[in-house]
Amino acid sequence: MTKEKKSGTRVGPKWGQVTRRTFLQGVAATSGAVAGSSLFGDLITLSPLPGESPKPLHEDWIPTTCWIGKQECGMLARRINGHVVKLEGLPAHPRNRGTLCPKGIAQIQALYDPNRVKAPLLRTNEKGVKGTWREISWDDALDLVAERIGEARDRDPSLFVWQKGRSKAKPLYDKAFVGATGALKLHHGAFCSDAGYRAMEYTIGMHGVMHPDFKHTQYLLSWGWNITGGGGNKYCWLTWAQQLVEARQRGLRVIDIDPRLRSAAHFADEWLPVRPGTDMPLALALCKVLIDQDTIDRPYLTTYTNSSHLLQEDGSFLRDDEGSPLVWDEETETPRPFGSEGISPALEGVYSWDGAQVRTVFSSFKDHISTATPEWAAEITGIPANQIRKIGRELGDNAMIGSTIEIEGHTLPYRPVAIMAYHMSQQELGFQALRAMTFIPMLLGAIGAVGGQFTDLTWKEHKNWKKLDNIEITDTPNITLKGSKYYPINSNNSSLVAHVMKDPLRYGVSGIPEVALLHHVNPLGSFPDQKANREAYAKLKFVAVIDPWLSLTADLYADVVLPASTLEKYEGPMKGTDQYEDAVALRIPPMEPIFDTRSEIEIYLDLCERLGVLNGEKGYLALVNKNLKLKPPYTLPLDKKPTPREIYDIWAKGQGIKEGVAFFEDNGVLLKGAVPASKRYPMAMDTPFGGVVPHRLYGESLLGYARKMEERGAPEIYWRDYTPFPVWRTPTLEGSPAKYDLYLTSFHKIEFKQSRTPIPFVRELAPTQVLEINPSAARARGLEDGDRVQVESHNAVTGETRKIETTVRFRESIRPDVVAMPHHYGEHTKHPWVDGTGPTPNTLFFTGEGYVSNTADQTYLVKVRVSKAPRR
Amino acid sequence: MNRTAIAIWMVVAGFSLQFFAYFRWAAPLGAPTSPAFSDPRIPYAPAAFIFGVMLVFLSAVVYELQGGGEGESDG
Amino acid sequence: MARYGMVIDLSRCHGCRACMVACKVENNTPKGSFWNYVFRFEEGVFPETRVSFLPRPCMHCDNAPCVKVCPVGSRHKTLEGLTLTDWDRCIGCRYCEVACPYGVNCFNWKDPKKNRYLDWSDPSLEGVELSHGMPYANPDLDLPQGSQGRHTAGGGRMKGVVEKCTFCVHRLEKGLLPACAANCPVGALVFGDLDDPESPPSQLLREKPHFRLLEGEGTEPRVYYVGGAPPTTASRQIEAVKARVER
Amino acid sequence: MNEKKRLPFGMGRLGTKWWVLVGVSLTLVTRGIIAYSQQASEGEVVTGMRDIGPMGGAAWGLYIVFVVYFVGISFTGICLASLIRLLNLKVLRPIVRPAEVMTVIALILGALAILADVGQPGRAFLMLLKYARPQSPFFGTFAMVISGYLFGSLVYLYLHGRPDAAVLAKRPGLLQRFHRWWAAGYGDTPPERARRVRSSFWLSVALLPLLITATSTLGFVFGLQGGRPGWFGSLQAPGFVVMAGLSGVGVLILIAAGLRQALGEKERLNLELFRWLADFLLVLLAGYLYFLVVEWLTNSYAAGPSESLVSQAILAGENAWIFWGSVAFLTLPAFLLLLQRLRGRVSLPLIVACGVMVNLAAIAKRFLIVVPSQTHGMLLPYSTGSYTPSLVEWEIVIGLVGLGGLLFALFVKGFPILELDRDYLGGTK
Repeated sequence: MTKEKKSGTRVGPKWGQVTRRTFLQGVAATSGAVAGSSLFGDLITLSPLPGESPKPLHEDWIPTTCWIGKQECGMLARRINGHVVKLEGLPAHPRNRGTLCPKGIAQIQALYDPNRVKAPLLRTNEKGVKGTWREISWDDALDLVAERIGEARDRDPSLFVWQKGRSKAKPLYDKAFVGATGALKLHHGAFCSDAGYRAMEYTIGMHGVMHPDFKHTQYLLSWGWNITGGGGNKYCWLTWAQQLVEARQRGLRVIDIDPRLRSAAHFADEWLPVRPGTDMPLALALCKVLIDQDTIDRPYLTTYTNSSHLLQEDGSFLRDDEGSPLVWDEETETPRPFGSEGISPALEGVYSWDGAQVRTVFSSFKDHISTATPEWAAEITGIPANQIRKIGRELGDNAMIGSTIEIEGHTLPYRPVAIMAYHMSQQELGFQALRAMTFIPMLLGAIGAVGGQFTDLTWKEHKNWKKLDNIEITDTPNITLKGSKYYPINSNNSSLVAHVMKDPLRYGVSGIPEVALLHHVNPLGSFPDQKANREAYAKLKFVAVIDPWLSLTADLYADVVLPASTLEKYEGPMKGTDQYEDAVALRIPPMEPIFDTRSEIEIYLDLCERLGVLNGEKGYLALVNKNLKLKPPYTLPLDKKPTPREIYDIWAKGQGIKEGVAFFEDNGVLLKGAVPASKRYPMAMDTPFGGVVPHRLYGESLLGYARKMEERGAPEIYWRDYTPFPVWRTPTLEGSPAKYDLYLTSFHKIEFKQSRTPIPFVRELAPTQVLEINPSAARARGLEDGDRVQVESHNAVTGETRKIETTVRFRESIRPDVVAMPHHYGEHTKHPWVDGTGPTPNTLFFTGEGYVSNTADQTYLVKVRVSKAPRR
Repeated sequence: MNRTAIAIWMVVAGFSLQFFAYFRWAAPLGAPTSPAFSDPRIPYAPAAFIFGVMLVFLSAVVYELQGGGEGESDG
Repeated sequence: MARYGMVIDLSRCHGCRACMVACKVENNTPKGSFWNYVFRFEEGVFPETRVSFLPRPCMHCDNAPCVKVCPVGSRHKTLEGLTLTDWDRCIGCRYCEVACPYGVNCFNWKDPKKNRYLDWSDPSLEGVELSHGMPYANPDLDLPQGSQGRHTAGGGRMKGVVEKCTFCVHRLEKGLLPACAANCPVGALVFGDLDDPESPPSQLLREKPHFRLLEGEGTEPRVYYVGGAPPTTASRQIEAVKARVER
Repeated sequence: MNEKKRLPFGMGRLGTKWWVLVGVSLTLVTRGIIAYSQQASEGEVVTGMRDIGPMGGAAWGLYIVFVVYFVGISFTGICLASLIRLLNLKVLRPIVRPAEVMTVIALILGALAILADVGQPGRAFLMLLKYARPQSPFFGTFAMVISGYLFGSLVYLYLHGRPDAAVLAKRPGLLQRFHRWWAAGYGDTPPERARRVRSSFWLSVALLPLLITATSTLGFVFGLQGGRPGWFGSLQAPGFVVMAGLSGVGVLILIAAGLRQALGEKERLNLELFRWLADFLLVLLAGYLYFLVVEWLTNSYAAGPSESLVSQAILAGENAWIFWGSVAFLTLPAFLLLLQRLRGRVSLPLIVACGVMVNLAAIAKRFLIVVPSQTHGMLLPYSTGSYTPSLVEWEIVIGLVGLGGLLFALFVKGFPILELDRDYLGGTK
């Protein structure tokens, strides 16, 4: 790509007529002409020495895709003589439109970082302590890894576990490699927003967490959403920020609900400093306010949710002989199957049928929340009752229930109110809290409405919508405990994995993996409960790590480290949509790798080849064909190992791009135009909501889970939160002794969010770990800003305590009963910008019963006490 | 020329040099709105100013040392 | 002739500090040296608190105290309204630095080659040509700039001279926006010709009430702020960066 | 007489005490040179200074403090010398030459302190001669203080030394050529004497306003900076002048006392002379204390918030000990000297102690002028800065003091440090 293609950043008329210049080489020019630079400093100047001809510099621009974050922004790499000197935003890319976040720009240092793993490493000391390493050849390393994986697989494929942090080419890794090897797959899900994902999948059938329709939303509850500090659902940061700003300029009102004023901080009109872990009562109280003031969308509730379903005394739906749930038809005064033509279902009511009393789900919900008054919630959440009422009133007013708007010829419901939430599901009642929060836009009829509640980027039924409704409980779960009687719903990487590894029999798990391949994942650093993780990973007999840097996990437990490339590789394909405009992009290597590193695709191709699973109908290449949806004639030949570039060339041609991968090498991104209303707004679709109807206000199957779990002998602690409506109970952590008088929560910073990399530029911006504390709380403990403190956490179930030391940082914008610590410190080793930057809060968090949700998702909340650090 | 005349001439010349160097030859005074304020109008104007200061003081030396006493100045 | 200036829309700024990093890469400034600094502020007492952000590039004052005090005319105003440092002339007296009320000047306390972010002289980087001690040096910075052809672009040039924001003079010459403004993800930094009433910054100034920092100092900054209020003594800085130079 | 055969005032004779002085000075100078070479090779990262702003430092530190201090001392030296000659103050006559020498040496030290401070010392000479801008208050420092004023003082010293040089030029010995060069044919004839008196008068007339201008310029370096709370103000320049007087008289007292002790010159450097110096000190102290009160009143009455932060740091913050220490070292001498005056006594140790105290106070005050306005005087809400001089800075500054001692010691052995009596060597003439 030539630099003329770079546009959109020009200023008025030029003052100098400089077109293409021959640059003086900096090194030659400065060092060459400097005379007497010793004692009195450098004595000027830049003119080249006589006889020294200035070297011409060759400049070009390579489009590519950001590697560091999760949202894959388009980038342009400026190269001089083949080396990248700057990364800028790709103007055409819908997600970032010519701009980059601080991490995006900073990742240039990763390309040259001499602290990376520069060649395959073989451990030479025992595991569990800081590693000593010997560099070995790629062939030796791959042979060894393949041999150990193969040996385990031959005995039992589930002895081989593949674990990823964040990977960027799912079809080639998660699907093809895992498929070809039959590995047990683990990922970071339980430590992410998975409880929220499950709640959304179960409640409205979409994968994602709540976000608004920024082009139209007028009133936003920013609920634990970390826009200015950390990002959000779907995008790591930048796209949401751009859309929020435009919406604010348009007049969007933002209410921030968070124990610590960060989420949308600068952009919030009002702050509700909620007590951590009490979001569910707040949501239920808001639901009650909405129902009491009668600002509810009855047609939506009746037609598109199970609110009108009739409930029997035992909590199950009244069904006909075919098993279809029944509703009360007010015309005929009889129960009729939901969705029948020509009936008028009752939303509310208690009826007698067949000698028994039935009532609608909605009536039942009203009863369920009859005690959830704003006063009740105020007591629990710390938000004044009148403020809850006010927010409820504003929600009702702004929802404009009944109004419609014309978009692309479709007349669509217009409900410009929404909730933005992300990692706030990381609490013990996270799954049910998210369900309760979803009820708010459901009552308002805002789900999928213009300006209303969105979850995924498209309205496509997620497989869990049906799957979660089919209660299947196995007595022989694997280490993820998925389908077990303890955590039947989980993301196939429960946060219990470490505990199960330590004591598999306790959970009825018969065997644990022996060989692990860790792909860009650092459980010891970035997952809570470092202690449990250490014990678990110590049990693995062989660990191979794919990572550009030496993570804490690798340093302590890897036998072999395979150095991965960062930006300098082909990878993809990546979605480029910003909700409103669609695009697809590839990652293009902007320069040759400097170190002896390889792209993951190359590593997997080589491993599969050595394992004998590359070729053949069920081999890796066949699975790549399948997962990339490659159709003849554009399919990979199954008998030949391709290069990554060849894979993407065939893929691109299959997409109808005749230049193949060269198109992306020239342009970086393929624009697909605006997302049509018929795809974007579910009510504009042929079958509204893509057929995902009815949305589940009532979780009949949740009750089913509870019953089956109890039947199989699981103690109440496991099934008590499987309730059809969200039920508030005091969280387990409140059982810690009174001296643990503060809540510790953690947060992300824009400098590191989802990057996990030791990049100096951003490390300099946020250098060390701190404990944020309200000054009043600090002074009550005799602490001043900058003091060293000891933070001690307590496990209310086991009584275990853990301690770290860090530095106090005053923040007025945090509840006085809450302290907070950022993540991304102390997670890597062997890097001058990471060593000594402080402990990760993951040391203080617990996992296991009481500290995970009923879906086995991690809680980032624990009671702690804070005191002056003991003098050394 | 007599010593007084020379001395006075040097003082006058020195002060004039200072004056011109300061106000006319060096970078202009006033709100610096253009690159012109960063460069002397005559190269080495500051050196001329310093020379002017020296000239004034040197006049005293010349005044005293100007030949005519009983010894030759071998300074 | 264009006379450049910047308008910063505080109602858009997220305090993400991408501009600071964009500046660092573009201008090759050494460790600890921030030509553009984004304040993160907190005001008030719980629960009545407010968080705000304030990017602070060089103000490129029209009545610049730094230009006035520079003993050798290294710090100068250009006809385009820029306040620049000629690093070929600077003697390193740091008078500009003490005269500036905005704290924008950065002195090279040590040899920039020895003040880079990582040890780029590592043998594993053998194949990479280093310029100014770094592998991603911007070659434009060594070129003389502007009608006067002075060496004013870039940072980390040499030990013992003062450097600061140049509004990316080398990019302006190519008709490009300063790196910070070109990158700002939310369009908070609006740059252009303030003499041209149709330029984006001029339009913004017409549309919104604006202020300049430390207006009372009479420095006549060419950087304007809209969509917010100037910091007060009640503004507490939070999340300060690590701007450190060590031996 | 034996006396007559030997050079006066210990010239040419290198005694133990002298060697001790030179040895100590040389040690300090050597350490200073080592420290400076460290700074030259590593950069000023070896100092405690850092950027104002996000870096939270002070861009000017001990070097500038001592530039101001040295220039202040030199001011007093030449000022006193001129006044004594102009007003023909007989009692003080013996300290005229020490004062002149002190001026020249202090100026050299001041110039070196500036060189220690700038980041590109090699460039500084060339760039200043080529480009120096009158608008910069530094122009005064560079062009007037260092070059003009140093040159003027040298001329002054030179011309006033000629009669003595002429006398000594007649004596054979190692230094004869030097003295002959200095004398430049001076014959002490009546016309020469007349010219001497005339040029001396005009030189003094020319020097005095230059001195005040030059020292004030140094005040302007700070006083014209509106952007640094605590600096801007019209009292800055006169304050500098008075403080300069204090420190200069203080050093002169020490020199005079030292010479009296070392040379045994109890008659020439008699107690009456010290009484005069003590009176000078007292008057200047009264003046300075007045300034101090005015400054403090103004600040506490109607200071802006940023000004308050700076005065807060000075009066009660981390710099408070320096401030209150300096106040003590100003009021205590004032009190002691006043008491002594009222009782009509002259105590040399007391006066010397006062000289030491006012000098420490002067350095401390300069520090308080230079530093807190940078570390605490930021008008934007940066985090509070801090500055602690590093060992290198102290070594360089103390090395400069040592160099001053060394130069003085060398001068004393090469030229009469006290003016010769008219009839000195008269017999041989």
